[in-house]
Amino acid sequence: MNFTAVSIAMAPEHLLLAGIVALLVLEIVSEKSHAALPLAVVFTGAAACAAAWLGFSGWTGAPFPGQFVLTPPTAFAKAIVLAMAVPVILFSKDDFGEGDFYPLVLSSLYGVCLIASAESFLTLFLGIELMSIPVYVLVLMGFRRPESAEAALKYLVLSGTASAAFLMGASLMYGSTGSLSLASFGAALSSTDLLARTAVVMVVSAFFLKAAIVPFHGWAPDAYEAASIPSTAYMAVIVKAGALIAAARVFGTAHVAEPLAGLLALLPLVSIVWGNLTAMRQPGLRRMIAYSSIAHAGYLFFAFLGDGPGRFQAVMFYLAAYGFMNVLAFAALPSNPSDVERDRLENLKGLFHTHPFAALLIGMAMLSLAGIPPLPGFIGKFLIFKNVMAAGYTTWAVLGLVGSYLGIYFYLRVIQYMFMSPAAAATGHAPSRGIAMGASLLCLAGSILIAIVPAFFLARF
Amino acid sequence: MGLLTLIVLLPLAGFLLNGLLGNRLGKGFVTAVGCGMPAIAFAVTIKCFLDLKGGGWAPLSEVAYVWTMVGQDTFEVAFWFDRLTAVMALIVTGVGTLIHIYSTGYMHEDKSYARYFAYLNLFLFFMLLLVLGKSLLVLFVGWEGVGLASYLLIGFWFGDMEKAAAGKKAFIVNRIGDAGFLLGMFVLYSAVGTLDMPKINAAFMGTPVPAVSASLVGILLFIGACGKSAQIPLYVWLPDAMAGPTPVSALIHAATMVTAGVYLVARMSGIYLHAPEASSVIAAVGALTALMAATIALAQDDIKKVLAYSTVSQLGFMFVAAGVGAYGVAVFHVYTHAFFKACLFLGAGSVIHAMSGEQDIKKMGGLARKIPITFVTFAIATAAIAGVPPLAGFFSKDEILWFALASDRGGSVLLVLVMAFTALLTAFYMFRLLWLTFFGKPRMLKEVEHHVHESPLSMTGVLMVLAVLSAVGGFLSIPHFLEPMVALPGVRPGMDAYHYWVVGGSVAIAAVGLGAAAYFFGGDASRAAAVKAGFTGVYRVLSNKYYVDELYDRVINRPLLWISDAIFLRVGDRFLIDGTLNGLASVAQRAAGRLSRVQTGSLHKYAFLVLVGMVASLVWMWRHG
Amino acid sequence: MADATILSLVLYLPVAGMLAIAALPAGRDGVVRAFTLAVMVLQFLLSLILYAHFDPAVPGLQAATRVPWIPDWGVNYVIGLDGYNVLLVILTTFLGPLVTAGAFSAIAKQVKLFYAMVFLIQFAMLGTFVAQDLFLFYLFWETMLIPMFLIIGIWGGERRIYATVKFFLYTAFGSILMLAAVIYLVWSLWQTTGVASFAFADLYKARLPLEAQQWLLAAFALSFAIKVPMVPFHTWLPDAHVEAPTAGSVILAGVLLKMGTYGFMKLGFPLFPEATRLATPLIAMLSVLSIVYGACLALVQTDIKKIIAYSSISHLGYVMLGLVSLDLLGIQGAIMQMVSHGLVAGGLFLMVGMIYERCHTRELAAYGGLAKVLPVYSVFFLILTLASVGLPTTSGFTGEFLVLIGAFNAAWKPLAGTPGIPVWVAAVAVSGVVLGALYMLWFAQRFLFGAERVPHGPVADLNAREVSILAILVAAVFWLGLFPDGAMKRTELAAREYQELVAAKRAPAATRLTGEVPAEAVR
Amino acid sequence: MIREFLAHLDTLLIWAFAGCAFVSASLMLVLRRPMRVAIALVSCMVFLGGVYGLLGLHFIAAFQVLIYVGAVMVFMVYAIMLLDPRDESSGAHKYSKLFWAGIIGFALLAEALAVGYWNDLPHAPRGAAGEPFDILRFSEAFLSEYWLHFELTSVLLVAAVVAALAVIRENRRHDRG
Amino acid sequence: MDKVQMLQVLAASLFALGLTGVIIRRNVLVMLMCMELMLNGVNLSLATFAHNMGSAVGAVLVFLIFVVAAAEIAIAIPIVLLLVRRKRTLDIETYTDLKG
Repeated sequence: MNFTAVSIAMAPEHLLLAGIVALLVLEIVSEKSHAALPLAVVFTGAAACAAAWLGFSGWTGAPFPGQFVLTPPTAFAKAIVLAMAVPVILFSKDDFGEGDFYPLVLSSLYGVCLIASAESFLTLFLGIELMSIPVYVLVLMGFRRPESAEAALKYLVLSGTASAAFLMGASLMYGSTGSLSLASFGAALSSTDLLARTAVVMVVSAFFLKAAIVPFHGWAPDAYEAASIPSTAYMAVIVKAGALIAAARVFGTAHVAEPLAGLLALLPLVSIVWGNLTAMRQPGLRRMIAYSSIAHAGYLFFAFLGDGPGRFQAVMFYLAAYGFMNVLAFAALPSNPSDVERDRLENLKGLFHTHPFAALLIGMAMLSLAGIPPLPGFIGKFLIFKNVMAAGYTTWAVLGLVGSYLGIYFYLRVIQYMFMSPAAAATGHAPSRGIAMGASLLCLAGSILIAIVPAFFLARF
Repeated sequence: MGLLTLIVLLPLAGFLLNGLLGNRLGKGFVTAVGCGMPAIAFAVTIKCFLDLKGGGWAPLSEVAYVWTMVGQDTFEVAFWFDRLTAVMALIVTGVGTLIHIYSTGYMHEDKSYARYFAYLNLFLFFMLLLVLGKSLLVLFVGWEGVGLASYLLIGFWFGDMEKAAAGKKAFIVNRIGDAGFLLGMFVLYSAVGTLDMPKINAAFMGTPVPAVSASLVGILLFIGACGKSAQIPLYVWLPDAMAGPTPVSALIHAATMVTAGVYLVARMSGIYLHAPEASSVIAAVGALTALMAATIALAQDDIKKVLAYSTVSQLGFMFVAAGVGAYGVAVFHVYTHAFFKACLFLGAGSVIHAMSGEQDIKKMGGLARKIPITFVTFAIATAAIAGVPPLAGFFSKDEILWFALASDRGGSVLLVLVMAFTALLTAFYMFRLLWLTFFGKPRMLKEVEHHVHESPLSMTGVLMVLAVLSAVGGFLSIPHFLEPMVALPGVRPGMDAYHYWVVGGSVAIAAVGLGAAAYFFGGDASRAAAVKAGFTGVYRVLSNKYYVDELYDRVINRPLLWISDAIFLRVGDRFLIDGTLNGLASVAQRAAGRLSRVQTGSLHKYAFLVLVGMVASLVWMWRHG
Repeated sequence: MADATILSLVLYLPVAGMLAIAALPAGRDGVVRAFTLAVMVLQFLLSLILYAHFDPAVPGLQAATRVPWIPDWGVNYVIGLDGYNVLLVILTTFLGPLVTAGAFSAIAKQVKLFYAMVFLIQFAMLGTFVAQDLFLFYLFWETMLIPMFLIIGIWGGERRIYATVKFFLYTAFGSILMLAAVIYLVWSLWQTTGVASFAFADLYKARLPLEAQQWLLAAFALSFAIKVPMVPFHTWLPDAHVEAPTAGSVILAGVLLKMGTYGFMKLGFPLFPEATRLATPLIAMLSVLSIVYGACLALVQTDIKKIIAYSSISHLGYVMLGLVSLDLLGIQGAIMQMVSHGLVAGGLFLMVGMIYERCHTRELAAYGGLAKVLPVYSVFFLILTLASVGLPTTSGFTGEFLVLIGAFNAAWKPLAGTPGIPVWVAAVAVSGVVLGALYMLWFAQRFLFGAERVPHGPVADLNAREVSILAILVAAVFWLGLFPDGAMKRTELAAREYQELVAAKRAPAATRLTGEVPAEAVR
Repeated sequence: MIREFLAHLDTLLIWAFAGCAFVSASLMLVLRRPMRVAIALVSCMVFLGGVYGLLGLHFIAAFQVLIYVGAVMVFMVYAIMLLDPRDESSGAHKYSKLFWAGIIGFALLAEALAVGYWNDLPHAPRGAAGEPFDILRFSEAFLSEYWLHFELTSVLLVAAVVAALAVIRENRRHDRG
Repeated sequence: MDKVQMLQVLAASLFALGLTGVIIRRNVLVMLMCMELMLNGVNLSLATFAHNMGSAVGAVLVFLIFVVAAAEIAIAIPIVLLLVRRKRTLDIETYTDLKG
């Protein structure tokens, strides 16, 4: 196994690792330094660029055969995720000026990258854990509100359960196929013996748990709400992306047959309806987004009904569209001394009068999440349901679309509050920092690109 | 641009000029334009008539422009000038001009003088369009247009809700007729494939006859005619239309517009000749209308109302003629009626003018000496309508009675008896009117009496002209003039003998009517009062016009409103549709509440949900094995 | 300059305008207004060039632009003019300046955002009309919702939130099902012919089993019927109209509703001919129901705007009737009726707005005898009223008359292979003529005539700006009433093509598809 | 006879250890005080270690005892000693409301998982068993094929340390304010 | 039943026991230990399979699981510490401030 191959193929990971080390060193040498943020941004950005470059150069290789593989699509997947992480890091300045936020985020990103190019369950497992473990802490970091510790614990316990289930599934699959490579999971999918099926179910339910699909969703609303805004954004976008990429890696291009197809259609459908309905009643933006993200997880898993290579494409494209807009919504949210007050929908009333630009951006994000054309969210949804129909699951597709209809209302409600209500008295919103604006503009640019030249992105996966 | 087009456009120009500039350029201008345009139009019409004559009565025709062309279907705005058109056009422009002149005097004080003349010219424009139109489409445009003009003119003094309402009523009742007209037109079009009236007539004359029931078309078109010409059941608007200025009543609601229905039937004779059922319907409706209106007229005290009902009644006469196939005769009566009824209305106008606005004949009397010219002309016209020979009315009415009896297209004894009786009533109530207005002692208030004065020359002159016309008009026999175009019906075998009976009869009728009126109203009103006392019930019914308006209100108006409000709005929109939707919305809201209550915050519960999820999935997996 | 360029210019001017407005400093409302008006006028003039250059003798697309967009889905960016949309494009650009000018005094708050939204909706509507690719069409179709949602919701009346949310959800529901149908349609096209394409030209050639057609037609029809709106999918309209600001109502009535009928004409019916032929009588009945129902409801309204709103429902019933008559006259009439209703209803809403600015109430009962106080206003109002009644020489007549003739042709001698329209349906449709007169005149009478009642009076008559707006409108109304031929020539070929597509039996096997607009169609 | 007994001794022991493991595992659900639970868990782990040993996976057994019992559980016991006194509820109610639901769930899940084993458990040749697993072979494979994961675990541990530190820091901030 | 089957069943039941413990026990620390129990179940299953088919991968995964388990506990305990400082109790049912 030659060394250059490793160093090239794992360039993004290496850069992230370097970033982590650098940040730790910085931490040691100086207690309070403002270099942390730029450092993190630089290394993440560099990693993203490296990934993108690998993708464009069409670099393909498996430095660790059967463990770690790099193909252009995976490279681009990494690039997208890292790119989405950059604005998150940027606008986290208000909440986590200094401290351990950045090394944690970077190591979590490292996990996502690992997932993207995992080839065996061992790598995948490490990736998932590496992604999740820092997030438990991100949830309570800043400790803006006493509940966040509780949320962290809930998340930790359930996510630990998820890992256990995942491993159980892996083990059973190992038992039935004799190997722990992802390819053998495809074999397990097609096999009809009960051991394999049990294995598949355990793995799938682990993914459901990580991606918050009803009824495995219990942790999500609490964790999202208790975490401070940047952490929420990170969870809603990147952790979800990680889970979905993992699922996509595991399923590969294998055909999903009944009865698993039924399972993969039913539970997501339930969570689409459930999430969209429950979100109507939520008083806070974060909790609302949590439920909406449950619904979005539903759409994303619909993509697995579709066949073959289209699957990964659909998942990644949707994640990109959904992710950028989600981050945008959070980045544009004006900062506020009180973490609880900051995202109370009541306080968003009349936001357009006080912070027109922020209101416009959030509004755009909401509409995109609702899947209203011409915003990117729509194209992603279109792609997914197109695949589902092409796979012949017409009824499921129609049901899913109708379910997505239920979601429109609560997004509209946010817009209604921001634009059509008189300004709420003394929300204490401070004008957003320039850096946060920069972050949101970054997301905006990404979204616009996706909307205008979707073909470009589609061709990458 | 051809002459025919010019005829049409002249009044339009008048309308535009007066409408846009009238208020700025002052009365003189308005008068000049308002009267000048119709006058010129009249002149041009005469020119056309001469051309027609010079051309050996070959119809003149010209295309103004192509309205639209869809595939092979062409709709063009074309004009057509034949004998029938000539008669109508001459009446319209001639009488029209006269009435314009009369109006200059009558409306002199009115502050919206310009608007008045603008409307009047607009009316002429549409009327000419109606008369000159070659295709049903153009005719219909005029048809609707005159409706609009009458709507505007009836509601001319819109400050008063009554008058505005009358205008609306006229328009809507007309619209009902027009709906029938449209239906007829569409049926015709999809059967014959053209709206060109000469072509349609030809199609029905020729063989094979178009594959559509001529009676259906005929009746549908006649519904339109009913609306325009105030026949049962659509006559109700005409009496109310008297709310407009009197010259308007004279022009629109007596001389020209209301006869459009008759014109339509005459014009479409090609169809009706093949539609015996439709024809008999027309005759029946005509007779009924004539009788009913005449009876109502007996009991009216408003001078204009009396004339209005007599108009309705006379229109009935015309339709009887048309119904029995004597289209020429119908047009003949249109022609004579135009003169004497215009004269009557204008005379009434002059009376009202003299009485400073009073219209109730109960409050008049003894005006003969005070306004002699008005009296004389009015008397002549009355005699004419009563059918006193040798005045115009005598000839036309006599012809109608004759054909009602003798026509081989549905003439019958019953019909002639009804018409004769109606004629008698006509003579009676007209003379009653004459007497109550001009003879006896004055019954008006003193100060009114002082102001009584003869109208200016602009009005009296017109009256005299019309009086002369209604006196001698009858000697020009329209039916024979139209013979080459619309042949008169044959005479039923063995009827010729009775012609003189009919003539004598009609003379007698006039005389009896005159006598009766003189007997009842000549001296003091006691005799009339006695009769009235005898028949109070009948009198109330008559004076209330058989309660038809009330009936319509109850049978049509209110149910429609009720359905719209109670059924469509409350049940349909609010309950069924919006109710369902709001119901769904609230269901969603409640579901949202339920679901978010699942999120109790207890980790145990979440973990349990996970367990349930796993077990369920596993079971699902090997159940569907 | 090539027509294609002009078309793109016309389409994208609003976007440019929107961005420019956003760039303008806040508080310079006067500048914003003037600028918007200028852009709108420019756009209209450009579109006039297009109208003039439009060649009635050429079938298919003109001034077309085609750019591949998402190749592997077969999505292309194709815009162009054809007989279907040319009049509607003109109508849109024509109403643009009038709306803008009409809102000068009405809109006081958040002027920038307002005109930005007007631009956006202008863009979306134009896009919907000129798009020749189903995906693109759907994008524009949905985009339109956003600005309308804001326009009603921000500048609307008291119950504006309810109204605007109702509007959005109502419409979105239709669109969702339509989306499903679109995907299914394209997918099955791909299955049958191996070509993935969203181009209308290709989709017309898709051969679907009847059952599938019926489902898809149902989905499309629902979406379009809601937009039209046809009874019983109409209840969003009165609320939206009543609560919307004047400009909103004008756009709504003027153009937006036409998107529904246009959708039926361009997509709904031609895409699924067999199903359409089966459904013709049903749709005809619904149309007539709309005519009568709308008229009756207009009769019992007490709110001025609601009267006009319901009259819109009634008038668009005629359009639908004309479309399903599948008779050339009927189709042409339907198109004319679309345009005419755009002008007339738009004008009426403008006038209501004008009076509302002065008297601050929409209660009909509060008014009376305006003819004495506001003579000029009353003249215009009366003209528009009569046009709405369909009086000859006004555009209203042209549409109604042709539609009804078409309906009767379809009833007596329907096109070969089409069920035609039941005679009684056609006959009932005529009753709309009477009902129309009934409610409009009743309205005009209570409004203009009788004793003077002017809330918050005395008020001034129309000013020069308003007079010129209305004069232009009325001129257009009469123009289309007296000389419709020029306009109808341009739509005739499209009408024929529509007739062909719906009525004619399809060529047995779909010919080899190109996945793009046929070359001969692009010019 | 003795020989046969010795021949089957390992099997018997495995059964015995497994049984004890199961018993102590179930005790974890029953015992009230956390400390006892911890001890039950420890014993369960030890028994499992025994099982591994008997299966010939000596190094796993070793790690089981070293890492789990040695590190994790000791840490846990410290935590218990630190926190249990502060627990004012002091386990007033041992079980949650979902007790019966949980029990039934347990039965179902265990059954559902076990179903697979009855039907389709592959019976690999016994001969191979235990053979590749002397510590030397394993560590060789580990360092040649799986050193990537070795590295990755170190990254993970770093992350974990940082995370833990972060939490501690939050604790400290909590003390301050 | 043979040895492997028995051990697998044991593994499964350990897993299930662990999950059940998480569901029914109220003491946070006990819940954490139950999580460990689940992982032990997994380990047993993996080890048995590894032994059964004589491939090293399973064993490696077991090794990784040890490490991860340690890491998770290392983070969990401080979090619990935070919780207890606030509410002075280990009863998870009292930590239900987030709901809805």
